[in-house]
Amino acid sequence: MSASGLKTGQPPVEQARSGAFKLTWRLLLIGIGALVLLLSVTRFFTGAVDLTSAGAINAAVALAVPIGLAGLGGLWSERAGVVNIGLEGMMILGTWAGAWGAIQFANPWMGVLAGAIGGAAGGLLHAVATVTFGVDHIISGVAITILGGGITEFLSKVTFAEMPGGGDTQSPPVPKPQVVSLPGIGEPLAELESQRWFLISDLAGILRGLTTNVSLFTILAVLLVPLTFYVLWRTAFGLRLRSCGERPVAAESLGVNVYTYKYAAVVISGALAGLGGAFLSLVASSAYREGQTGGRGFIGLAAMIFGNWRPGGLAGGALLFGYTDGLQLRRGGESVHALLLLVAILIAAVAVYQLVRQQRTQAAIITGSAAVIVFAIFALTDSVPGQFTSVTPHITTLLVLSLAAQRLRMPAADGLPYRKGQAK
Amino acid sequence: MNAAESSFTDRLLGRVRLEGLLPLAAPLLAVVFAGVITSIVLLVSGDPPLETLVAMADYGTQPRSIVLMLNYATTYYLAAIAVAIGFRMNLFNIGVDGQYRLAALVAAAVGGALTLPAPLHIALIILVAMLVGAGWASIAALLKVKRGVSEVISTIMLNAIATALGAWLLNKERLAVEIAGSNNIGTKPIAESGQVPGMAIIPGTELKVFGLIILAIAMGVLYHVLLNRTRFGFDLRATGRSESAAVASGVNVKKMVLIAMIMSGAAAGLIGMPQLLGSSYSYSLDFPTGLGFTGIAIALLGRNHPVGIAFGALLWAFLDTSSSILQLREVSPEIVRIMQGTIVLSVIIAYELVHRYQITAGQRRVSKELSGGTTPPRVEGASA
Amino acid sequence: GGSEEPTTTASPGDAATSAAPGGTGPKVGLAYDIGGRGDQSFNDAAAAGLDKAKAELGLAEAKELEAGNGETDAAKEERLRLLAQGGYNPIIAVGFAYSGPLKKVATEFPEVKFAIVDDEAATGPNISNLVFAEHEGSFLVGVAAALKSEKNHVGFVGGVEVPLIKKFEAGFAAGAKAVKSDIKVDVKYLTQPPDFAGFADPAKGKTAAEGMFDAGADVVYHAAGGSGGGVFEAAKAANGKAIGVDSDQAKTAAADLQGVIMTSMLKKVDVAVFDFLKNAAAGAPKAGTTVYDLKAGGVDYSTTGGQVDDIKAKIDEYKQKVISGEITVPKEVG
Amino acid sequence: MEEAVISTSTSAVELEGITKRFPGVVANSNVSLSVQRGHVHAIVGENGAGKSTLMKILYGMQRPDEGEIRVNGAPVSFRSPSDSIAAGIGMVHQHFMLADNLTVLENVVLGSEPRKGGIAIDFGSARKKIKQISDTYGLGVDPDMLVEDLGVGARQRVEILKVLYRGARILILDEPTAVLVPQEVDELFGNLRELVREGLTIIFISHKLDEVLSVADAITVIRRGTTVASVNPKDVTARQLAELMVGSELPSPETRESTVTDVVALSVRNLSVHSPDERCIVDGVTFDIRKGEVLGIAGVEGNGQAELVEAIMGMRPADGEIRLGEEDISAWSTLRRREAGIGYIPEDRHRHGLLLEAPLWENRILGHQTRKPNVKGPWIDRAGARRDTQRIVEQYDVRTPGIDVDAAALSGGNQQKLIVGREMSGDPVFLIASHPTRGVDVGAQAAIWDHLRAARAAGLAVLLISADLDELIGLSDTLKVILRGRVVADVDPQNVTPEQLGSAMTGAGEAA
Ligand SMILES: Nc1ncnc2c1ncn2[C@@H]1O[C@H](COP(=O)(O)OP(=O)(O)OP(=O)(O)O)[C@@H](O)[C@H]1O
Ligand SMILES: Nc1ncnc2c1ncn2[C@@H]1O[C@H](COP(=O)(O)OP(=O)(O)OP(=O)(O)O)[C@@H](O)[C@H]1O
Ligand SMILES: [Mg+2]
Ligand SMILES: [Mg+2]
Repeated sequence: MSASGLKTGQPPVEQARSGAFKLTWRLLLIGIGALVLLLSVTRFFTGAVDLTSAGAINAAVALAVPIGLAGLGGLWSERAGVVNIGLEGMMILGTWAGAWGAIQFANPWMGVLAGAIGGAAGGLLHAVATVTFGVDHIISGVAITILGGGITEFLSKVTFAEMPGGGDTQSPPVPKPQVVSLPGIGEPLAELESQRWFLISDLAGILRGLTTNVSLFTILAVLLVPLTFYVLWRTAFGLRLRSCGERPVAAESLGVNVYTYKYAAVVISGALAGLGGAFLSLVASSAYREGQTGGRGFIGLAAMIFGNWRPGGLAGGALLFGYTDGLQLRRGGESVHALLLLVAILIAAVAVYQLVRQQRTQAAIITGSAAVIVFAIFALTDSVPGQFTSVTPHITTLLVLSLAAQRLRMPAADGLPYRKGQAK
Repeated sequence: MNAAESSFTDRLLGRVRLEGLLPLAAPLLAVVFAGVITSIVLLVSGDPPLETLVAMADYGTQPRSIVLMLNYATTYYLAAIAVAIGFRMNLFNIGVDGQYRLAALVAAAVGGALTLPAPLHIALIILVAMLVGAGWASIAALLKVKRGVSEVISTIMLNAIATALGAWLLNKERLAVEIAGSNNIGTKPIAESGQVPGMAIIPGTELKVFGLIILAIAMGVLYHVLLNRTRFGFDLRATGRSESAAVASGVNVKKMVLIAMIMSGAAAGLIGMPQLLGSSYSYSLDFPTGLGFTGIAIALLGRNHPVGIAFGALLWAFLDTSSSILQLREVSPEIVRIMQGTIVLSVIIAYELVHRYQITAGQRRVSKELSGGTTPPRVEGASA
Repeated sequence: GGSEEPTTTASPGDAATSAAPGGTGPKVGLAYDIGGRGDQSFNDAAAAGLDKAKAELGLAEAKELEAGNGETDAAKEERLRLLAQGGYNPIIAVGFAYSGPLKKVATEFPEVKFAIVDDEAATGPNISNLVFAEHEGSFLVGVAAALKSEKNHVGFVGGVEVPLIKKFEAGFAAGAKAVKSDIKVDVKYLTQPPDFAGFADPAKGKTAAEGMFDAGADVVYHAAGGSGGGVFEAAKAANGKAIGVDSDQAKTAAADLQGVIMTSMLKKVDVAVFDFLKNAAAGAPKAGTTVYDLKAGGVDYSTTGGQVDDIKAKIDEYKQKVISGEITVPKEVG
Repeated sequence: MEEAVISTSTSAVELEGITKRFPGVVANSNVSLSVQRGHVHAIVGENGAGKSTLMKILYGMQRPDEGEIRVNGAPVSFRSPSDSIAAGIGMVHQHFMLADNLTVLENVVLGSEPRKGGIAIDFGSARKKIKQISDTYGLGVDPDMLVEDLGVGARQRVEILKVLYRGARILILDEPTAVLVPQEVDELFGNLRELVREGLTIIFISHKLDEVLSVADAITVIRRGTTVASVNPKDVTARQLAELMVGSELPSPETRESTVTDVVALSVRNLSVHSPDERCIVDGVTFDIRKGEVLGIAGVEGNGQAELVEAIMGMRPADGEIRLGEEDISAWSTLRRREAGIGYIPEDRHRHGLLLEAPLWENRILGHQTRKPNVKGPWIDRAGARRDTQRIVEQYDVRTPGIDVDAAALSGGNQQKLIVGREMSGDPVFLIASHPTRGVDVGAQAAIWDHLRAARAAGLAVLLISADLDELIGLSDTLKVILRGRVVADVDPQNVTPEQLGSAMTGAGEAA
């Protein structure tokens, strides 16, 4: 039999896969290169050395990790169709459990483990509420955030208060995971960095920031990003998990037990958020401190959406946030003021792109004038008021998102209730 | 079944459809369930469950506590309505928090700066608050419509930015004045003419209920009418239920997003008003915070339904007011928080359980009709 | 008084559970601000004062309540009212947030003695205001910092940018400049109100301090509550010096960090609370403002660890000048 | 064990006394059914008769309240589809069970992934196996495409591939032909026969009775949830079958005398639609529809019909001119177009036609938010809308427990009737009817056709798009064939056979 009927029947849409923007390694490297160049240009002209200093980069990573881990947590559960706004609560559980485990067993890695378990417990609760009882995902998340706070306060009272150097709201100092450096290159790089040469010194600073005094926990966290990608996109487990977030009924019709996978996803999600919390109490600071998450769980959620529900993207979002947060905390007035110039250049570039590539004259004019305004502000002021430097990361995030108009694609069945046997 | 009655219960309990006594069963079961779970928590923490719960109930029913609850609930209700407007079309406005804080600050400053005849003065302050709230929300709305930025991110970020902006404004060079001998700092107190007197409607206490509880009630009615009785409301709900269907039916979704978000923001602007015009008369460092977050929980607790939200707000208010009495009874503050969390969870779970029961009940009813030898109801329906 | 009111569940009977030493002294009520006992900051200092009183004055009972996050004045009012009705007298409110509520409740219960820490705005015949000259204390540690700084560059990390903390900054900067007029003073606030996370985020504190040390500062003073731990860590890593706040942190901080704390600005809330309770027990608490300044010894600097022994003489010189009024320390950042 | 069973019995599937209740509905009551191994067994019945439910029960997706299932003679109890899959049963669902955002490959292998080293998916071998199956049965499926980019026909083939991939011995096909053109249908039946020859058993649901008669070895008729007859295709006619099903006689789409006037109701001048990535989906289409005329558009699914319709509705940007009567409406909003009297029966009722979680009477308002009897000024007129919904339910014989049930609870056929009723009630001057009778039983089909004819006689202009060529040929006054977004042929419905039309649609006809 000839299949001609069917072959010609293939509608045109099927011939060319819609030319959606594909991120290749090459593009990625070019992007990073351009960014570094931009930074070093700005550094060069403004003299804001902190933009590319080893310290800033090191701080950036340290501040990005907890956000990134929370984001990964969000990714896991939302990929399985469960919205997780309880990340903050699970993170809080992680801060306590991390510190407690490390102290109890006098071993930081037991702390890491405990942190994961603590968060996972929160995740389990969320799974019971949303998957088994079909409760609205968001309210369950809110409740878990309240609970997480209360439970940790209670636990720290009954544990840390008794310990020497501890208190109701604070643990004694914890044993920290080991810190490592790439041997032999720290000194020479520091030397280079201090030369303040264009580009070279900047690269040296960035490299040194990434290779010296890095906690093993940080390395673990970074590895979790590719690992997540591999598991979710390359394994059978991951495919089934994602299918539960895209079309649970289809999964069900092929014998996949949707409940099981949703449970697994949400528990793992909690564990990751818990790791984020543990990082705060074990690495970012060396003790549990009540309220030390400071809303990072929500920022993690934002980072995940920023990354369009993909590991790489959310890592980028977390890094952007961590870097700008580091800058503003370290030498806000100066660095953030310098960033204004960078922003001006960036917007100007967009304007040119709009004009040349897209022939969108009107848009180009608007963007262009925006660039001019920003530059004017930069030129006319010599520092940014403290109140505003503190929100540099937030403003930057918004700026990036609005410049790069993105086609968000959340899992199709994200947040929708699912019941077995309700197939239509 | 009687259409009117069914649609009423339907509205009362959101999408849960219940016949007969079941509507009562839901809240009842919720209370019992919550009680049991909470008792467990208390046992674990070594507090006497029964006495503690009795004390809570006892305290919660005293005139003074009732006034406090009503005042809390007034604020919470407004917050939840603001959030619910967004939810009804799948917009998740986490930014209510920033919107109301900024709105209250600016409104307080304006209200303190000038004096007008009473009704005008109040009206102006409220108007300013709504405008500021709407304006701040419109940033997120525009970002979504023009640039496709998820409102979840943008509002999270805008909350932080509102904090910074507020801190910058709340400064002696700008909107704030020094409060003599205090480490606090706030806007110039609003004159008599701009204050809304409380109402002594609860006998047995000299404490007064916020005059603006009226505003909250009005907002509830407005919300209900607007969404369920008007064309605009229909379009909004349709968009929420199925964007594609709404588009095909001629709804301009982008416009709806814009309007809904701005309305949500305007409503958010009102959140601070009862407190500002009824109690503090000035926006200062100790102005209540985090109400947006509470609003999200309460809106969903009430299933985005005006009556449901009222119950949710009262429950939440009850839990908050009972915190002090519990501490006085040696229940530590963190246990109080744990109780709040568990109660919220158990209430919604109880609702789901009743919902499930209702489904099986429906199936049993059908099977009875079947054994009764009548033709399947589906056919009756067609001819009815 | 309210204690006879039968309706309330807060009648002394029920509440007696926590009976401390069960002495003959007064029944004391303490209302904390957010954080409460154990916040390793001024709430804790107040608690310390209370504990001392328990031990030495034989209080009949002490009841401690703490504020909830982002609560309203009404809630604070109710807290105080419940205490008053519960027959607690005297009652101490910790933190300026209680100003308005305390004034209200104090008029409702004229026979009950009230005290409020950090606030002068709430006045009344039965209200004692216990306030501190944080700027003066900070001035001294500013002096110490300048004297110890080799790079002529010091830093200040504030938890949240509120007027109270700015008093610390103002005094510190003034002190440093008094010694070296050309000294560089870096200033960073971790968060902005009403986001009070800045008092509990060591990670932020650490990053901010690291930034200052990297920029060339060698002494950093913090008024950042729980975030201070991060500042100490940064100091240790950069082998610089740090200055503690409120209590003598060279004693309370983690053992491995105590070495970097050259001194601490002492704000003796505990003393103030104890004094008040003592007078109250004696039946004569002083209504109106009591300023705990350098003169009164309400603020001071610590010498634990002996790191400032070499400059002690100089510091005390300035101390005298401030006490004598020869130097008036600015309350506000100039 | 299978061997042992085979010796004892020749029936692949036996269902006995199956009863299934849903809230407010008895989908199946005491249904019995026996399917011989190696047969193509057809199940026919009106919408909501309970066919899909019965099959979902056999497939383990829903558990029967009562009754027994025997596969190859052995009693089974399926807790989930994985059990039935293990028992060699596969099902192609009526509503596609595909995740749009996953690739064909991912959709196919889901649940039975070939592994590499225990955890990783072996994409290589999966791809090979899919290609091989696709080639053997001429399914022409590309494993690496995103499902969302596939047309309905292709999705249908992916569904079949899913089943074959799992090596099912018993195939359930729930309305597989609803969306296919004759060539595709023949192709499919060719495949089926092939499979039967290989010893597979096929259970097959359809509303197209001639199809059923041509392919089935045995037919079971279901009515209101119970089996009313089991017949042999050799000794029944389509007409008799229809009577068994719905008690009415087999309708024919034949239009009587032409009612075409010379007043142009809608004129479209070189209308073009481009996809976001600049591909031309609709390419310079031009036509006029006069009052009383039905213009049929024939074409294989996915050749631009959907986009053409959405362009006319103002739901997607397009170049070219659209005139409604005298007015140029090219720049108008969808709402304004609807108000001007354009009715719209969408192709995908669940995406564009209904609010599934809203009660019927609110669905009555949808698309007519600005018109009587639904609204008074800015206010919703509940009473009016409810009254009119009741009217539609009766007039169009929508089988429902009442007008307060959610649209989702209606069987698709009944959902369709509601939509048709609604769009007709807007007394439109111009109606777009995309697949107006897809998935609708013969009874309802007749009713819908009658309504269309009546409206046409009253001067309504209709743009008819359908995959059912009899319907197209029968109803249309003029026929245009669309291929890759271009109108490639005008055909005279009076003298064209479905087969000719079919080949024209697939391009093969261009030569002829
Ligand atoms: N999951 C469900 N929940 C509630 N009711 C259901 C469910 N599935 C089916 N029904 C109801 O059961 C009845 C039978 O549905 P079914 O899908 O079996 O009909 P059908 O014969 O497939 O109709 P069609 O010819 O339109 O496909 C319908 O009235 C439908 O409303
Ligand atoms: N969970 C449910 N609750 C209520 N009704 C349901 C549910 N699941 C399915 N239904 C309805 O039962 C009907 C039977 O399902 P089925 O998959 O057979 O669709 P259908 O009736 O054949 O519709 P169509 O003709 O559009 O394909 C569906 O139309 C659906 O609307
Ligand atoms: Mg069906
Ligand atoms: Mg159907």
